[in-house]
Amino acid sequence: MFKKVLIANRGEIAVRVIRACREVGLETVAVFSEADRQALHVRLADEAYLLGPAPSRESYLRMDKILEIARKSGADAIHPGYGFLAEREEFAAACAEQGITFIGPKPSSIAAMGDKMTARETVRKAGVPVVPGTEDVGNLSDEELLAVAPKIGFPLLIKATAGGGGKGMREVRTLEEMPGLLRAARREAEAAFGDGNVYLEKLVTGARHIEFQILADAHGNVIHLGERDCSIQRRHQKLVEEAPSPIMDEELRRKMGEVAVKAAQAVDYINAGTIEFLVDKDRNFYFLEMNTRLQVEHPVTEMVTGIDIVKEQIRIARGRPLQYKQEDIRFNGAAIECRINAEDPYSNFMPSTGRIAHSLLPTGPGVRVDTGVYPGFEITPYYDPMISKLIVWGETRAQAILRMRRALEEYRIVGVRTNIPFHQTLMDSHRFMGGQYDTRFVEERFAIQEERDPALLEIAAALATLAAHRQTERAAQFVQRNERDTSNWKWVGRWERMHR
Amino acid sequence: MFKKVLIANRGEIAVRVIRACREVGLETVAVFSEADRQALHVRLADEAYLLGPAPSRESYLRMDKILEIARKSGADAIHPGYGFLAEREEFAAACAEQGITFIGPKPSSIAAMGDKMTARETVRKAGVPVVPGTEDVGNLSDEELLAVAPKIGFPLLIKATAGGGGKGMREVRTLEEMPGLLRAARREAEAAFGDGNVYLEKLVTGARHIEFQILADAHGNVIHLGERDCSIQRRHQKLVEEAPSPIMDEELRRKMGEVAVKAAQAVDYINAGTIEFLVDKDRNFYFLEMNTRLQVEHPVTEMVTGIDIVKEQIRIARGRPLQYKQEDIRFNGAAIECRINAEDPYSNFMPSTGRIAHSLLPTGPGVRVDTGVYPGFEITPYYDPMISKLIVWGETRAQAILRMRRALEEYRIVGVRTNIPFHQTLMDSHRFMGGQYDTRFVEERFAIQEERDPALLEIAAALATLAAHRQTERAAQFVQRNERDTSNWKWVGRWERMHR
Amino acid sequence: MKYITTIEDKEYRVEIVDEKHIRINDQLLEVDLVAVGGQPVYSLLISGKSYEAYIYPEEKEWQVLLRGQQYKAVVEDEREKRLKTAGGARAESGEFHLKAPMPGLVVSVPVEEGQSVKKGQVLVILESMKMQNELKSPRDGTVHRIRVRAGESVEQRQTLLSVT
Amino acid sequence: MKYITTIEDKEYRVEIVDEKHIRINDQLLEVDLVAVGGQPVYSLLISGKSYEAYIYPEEKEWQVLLRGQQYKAVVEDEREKRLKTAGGARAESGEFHLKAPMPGLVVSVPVEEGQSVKKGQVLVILESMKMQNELKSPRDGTVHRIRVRAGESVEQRQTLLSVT
Repeated sequence: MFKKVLIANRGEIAVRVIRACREVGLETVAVFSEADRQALHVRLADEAYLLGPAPSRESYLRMDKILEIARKSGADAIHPGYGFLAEREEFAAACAEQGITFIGPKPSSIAAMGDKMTARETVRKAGVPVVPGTEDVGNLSDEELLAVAPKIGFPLLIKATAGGGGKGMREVRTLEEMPGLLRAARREAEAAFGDGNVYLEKLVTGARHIEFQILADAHGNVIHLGERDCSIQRRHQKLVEEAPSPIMDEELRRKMGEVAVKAAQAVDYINAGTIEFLVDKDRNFYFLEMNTRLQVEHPVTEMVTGIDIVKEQIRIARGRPLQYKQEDIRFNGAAIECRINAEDPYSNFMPSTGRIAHSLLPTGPGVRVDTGVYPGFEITPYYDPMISKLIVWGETRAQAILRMRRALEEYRIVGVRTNIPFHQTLMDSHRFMGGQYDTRFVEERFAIQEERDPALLEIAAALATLAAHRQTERAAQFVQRNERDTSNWKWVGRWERMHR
Repeated sequence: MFKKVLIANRGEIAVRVIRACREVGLETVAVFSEADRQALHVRLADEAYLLGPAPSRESYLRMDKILEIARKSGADAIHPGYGFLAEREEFAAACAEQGITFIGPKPSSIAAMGDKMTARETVRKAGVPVVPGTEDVGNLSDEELLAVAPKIGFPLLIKATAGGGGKGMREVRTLEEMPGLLRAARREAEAAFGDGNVYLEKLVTGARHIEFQILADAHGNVIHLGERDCSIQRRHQKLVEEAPSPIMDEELRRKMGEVAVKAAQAVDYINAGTIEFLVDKDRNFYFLEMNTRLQVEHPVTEMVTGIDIVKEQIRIARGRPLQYKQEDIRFNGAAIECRINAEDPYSNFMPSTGRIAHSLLPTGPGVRVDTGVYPGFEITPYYDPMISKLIVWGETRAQAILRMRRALEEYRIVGVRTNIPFHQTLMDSHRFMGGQYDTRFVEERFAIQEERDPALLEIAAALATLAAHRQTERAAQFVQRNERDTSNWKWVGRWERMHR
Repeated sequence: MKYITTIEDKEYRVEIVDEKHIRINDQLLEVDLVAVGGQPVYSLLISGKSYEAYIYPEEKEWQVLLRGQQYKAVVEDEREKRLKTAGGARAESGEFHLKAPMPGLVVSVPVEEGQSVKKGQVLVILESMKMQNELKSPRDGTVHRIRVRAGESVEQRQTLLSVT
Repeated sequence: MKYITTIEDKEYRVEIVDEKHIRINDQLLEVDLVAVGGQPVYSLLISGKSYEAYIYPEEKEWQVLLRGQQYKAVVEDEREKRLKTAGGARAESGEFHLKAPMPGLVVSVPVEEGQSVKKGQVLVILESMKMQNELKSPRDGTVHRIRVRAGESVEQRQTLLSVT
């Protein structure tokens, strides 16, 4: 039974895992890149070791170094978080070889679900509906794909076999444009994954992205914790997730839940995982893929079920049987998560870097913030732009939306631009309030509030003028007053700022 | 139906009420003293008006000014929070006279429960058990009290009729010491409340302080939201509260809940209120008093019931019927609240003032922080030392305690001393873990961890030495480098610091 | 002191009357501005209403982040402004330098020197934070002096190319 | 650089070897100390273990707030310390000035000038934050020069009385 966990990740998820470990009495080991010496996960862990330079492939993707640090520090388990090494079969295998518990599924399950074509075939054989598309295992040539395309029907999607994050993905409307799009998709997939293989899927229009959270132990017990609706996306990146889905009813949840459990069983799954589905307008659902790891949006499920998913991952990795049966799982109220990204919603969501000068977290009833940053911390360009997750719970979906609005209004982050205004506009939109959205909603039918409230424009003018006036007045007075501000800590603080 | 609420309070509770108002779409008006211009409730409210100088009686206790601001700003309701004017019958009456909704009970209910002797008699007649003591309404002379004391039996308590906060309270062990203690109690009560009247109560030893949360609407519906155990006290000040109480079972909860509802009905109560009981070792319970307002510790009840008590207060004040029946109330898991006070647990809990230089709030699953302070805010000596409430929820009481430990460890507040080490020691104590404590536990059987871990002593030595060494090294370099730090905002920030 | 403050092509006449009063477009308002906790975050009470904003100067403008929205304001002394206007309108043209808004890797430069570009046309694709970001031309013009190539790492604020 | 650091009567010999190493009581340790976000809050990695502390000088001591506990350290240059010790032990006596730890109202002064007091005896009761706080004598001695009376308001750090 392991006692010390190395968290092979950074940011909010590393902090999240440290919290769970601490609550179950496990020691924690953080790893960090040179850009992350002051990161929150380093501050909060019991131990912390440098991995290497800022770029991921020289730090958070270095399996060898991470395993070396595990050995050196005596860590007997590794939690991979999400991203980085979380879905690398060879990393899970290397942990096992060294006698370190990998808090996640078996390497074979990761492999089976990692290749999207194999995954499709495996679950299809287990009776799980998949989106109609190229049905056979094996990589097809362009001619073969062009031949099969009319049978699937247009519009369709070209997807990368090694896929993920929308890379190597192309929409095809006609057979004529298909050869060019195939070339582009293969090129992009090759660049992103070192694997140019692609397959075809029917494009399901007006669909929702709904996923089921799975828990599976080493004793053959598999349950689901209900669904999350993740249809609010931009460029195939999820922005908002909620549980329950506004379109769900008991009957559909039961059916999809059973299928999700079946899909997990098809790859002999152990630990927490997520089965992603598309649900079309007629409430037909299709398996999309399985994420063989903890999901960014796991907190919304935690809020409605009361179950701490990371603690359950640890229990499962320790070989304990699940402490819940399917019939124990109850859903209470509604939860919504907004991903707060350091990006400018007014400039085409351009990432924003810089030092967080000031911040104020929304708190109070029903509000949870999972973050890895704090005032004074520098947002660097090396990693994902997500700086926090704002999660709220309400007795009803309407109450959750109202609470999210309140929390977004309270949230202050100064020093980098964030997508908070995007979320504010979304929470005010009638379609979101009505639960009427699909995966294309943000890109096709949503515009961020650009119009200015004239009253606020006048306030902004007053503020800028007052600030400018103060600066003018003070410029003259500044030099001789400089000496006063020399109480010791301010002085040390200032020195630090100068020498960073 | 009111649209704009003035919050006649400060600190965390003003922020809490602003949040609830915002979530139900009400505008908010803050009031503040000169010491609170930068307070969080001023930052978060829609409007804010100055009341007067820092001392409470020149600001937060000025009914006239508060009503004038309500008129001026068009606020048509007032939420009093707790403390200050929350239990002043004349304030509730003055609001009514001006056509402003007082979000709380009727003036007559406040009056009936405000005089502790009257309250005892009123509920006793309604069939609520009270602690044996002086049974008649009317103020007794010293001779009368000395005559009745042996009938009640020793040890007993002298309590102030106008009572609250342990003032004018004395324990009496023998008849001989009673005259002197009577004089002292009357003197203290006179000083604190302008009323030297006292009464006697049997001292219940080994008792727990357990209170029931009540909700009552204007249509005659009264329900309870279960109990809170508030036995962890020091100098009659609550420090930790939890729900459910470790000693509670369904049967006792049902009985006490019914009695609590009866007590509220006895004074024709409307809005949220709390019935406090003492429960002795044999599980006999006695009415202690009723708090006719929102309670500091209301969040623990919110965490286990999922009900937002402040939103319910607003609904009730709007004349709506309760949306829950008693049988709808379900209790889920366990919640604990630690009151974080600016006081030094190593120096006899001496209050601590100063600027908060840095802080980091614990967040993550199951953690809620209600606070009115933030980094840069100055804690002044004028008000209550409570700077935040840390509340956690867990599936079980054990999980809640483990989570509280984790949250206390994460919580950083720098610049003032806090009682966090007290809470840490408490969460580690076997008696607390076992749920075996009474109202005397902290004072009689608990000592804060004073012993130093030698490993930490060595770390502290290393830290002090490294800091001292840096200071020495830098002192010489400082002058010529001073010029560098002149990017504009730092400069403005510094100017602000200089001129505050 | 009288100022002309311009936000999004709207001009406001703002007079600082005294410590606690300003006049905007002839309306007298009571104001109370304090920096919160010594930060560049300001709490403003203006005729009772409470606002909070992050305000900082950037080049010739003041940036105001208010209720989640970013405003750019040009604050000019009324007298100076009058003199300047008398001296002739400011030139709208001149060279525009495209700077990297963040450190990153240049993925591609889909334009060539001497090429005419339209406002909004993509000049450079920059990868940062695992995202590809399109840097666009703020106006019509001609590409001039391309200083970076695909595959090159650039620092924040580094000039990538110019448009004349 | 060699120091003698004293915490709670325990002496530590601490040598700053270089930027990344110190020696405590002859044990060589790898250290990495950074100020977090420019605050006086320091993150220390010491042989892999992660600690966080608030460190600030106060009069002749360094205050260290570490894992919720407050430590007071006296850091002395080894050479200086040796010279001082050679010159004779520091006087343990001398006048002690009781200062108000916070602003407040003097409720009572339960001692008189010339009165002998024991360590821990209450000298002044001060009301602040709605609480009555007992200020105690840090050692045995004689009360000297009482400068405040019951009912008087005092500022933070104002001297209330002395004990010799």
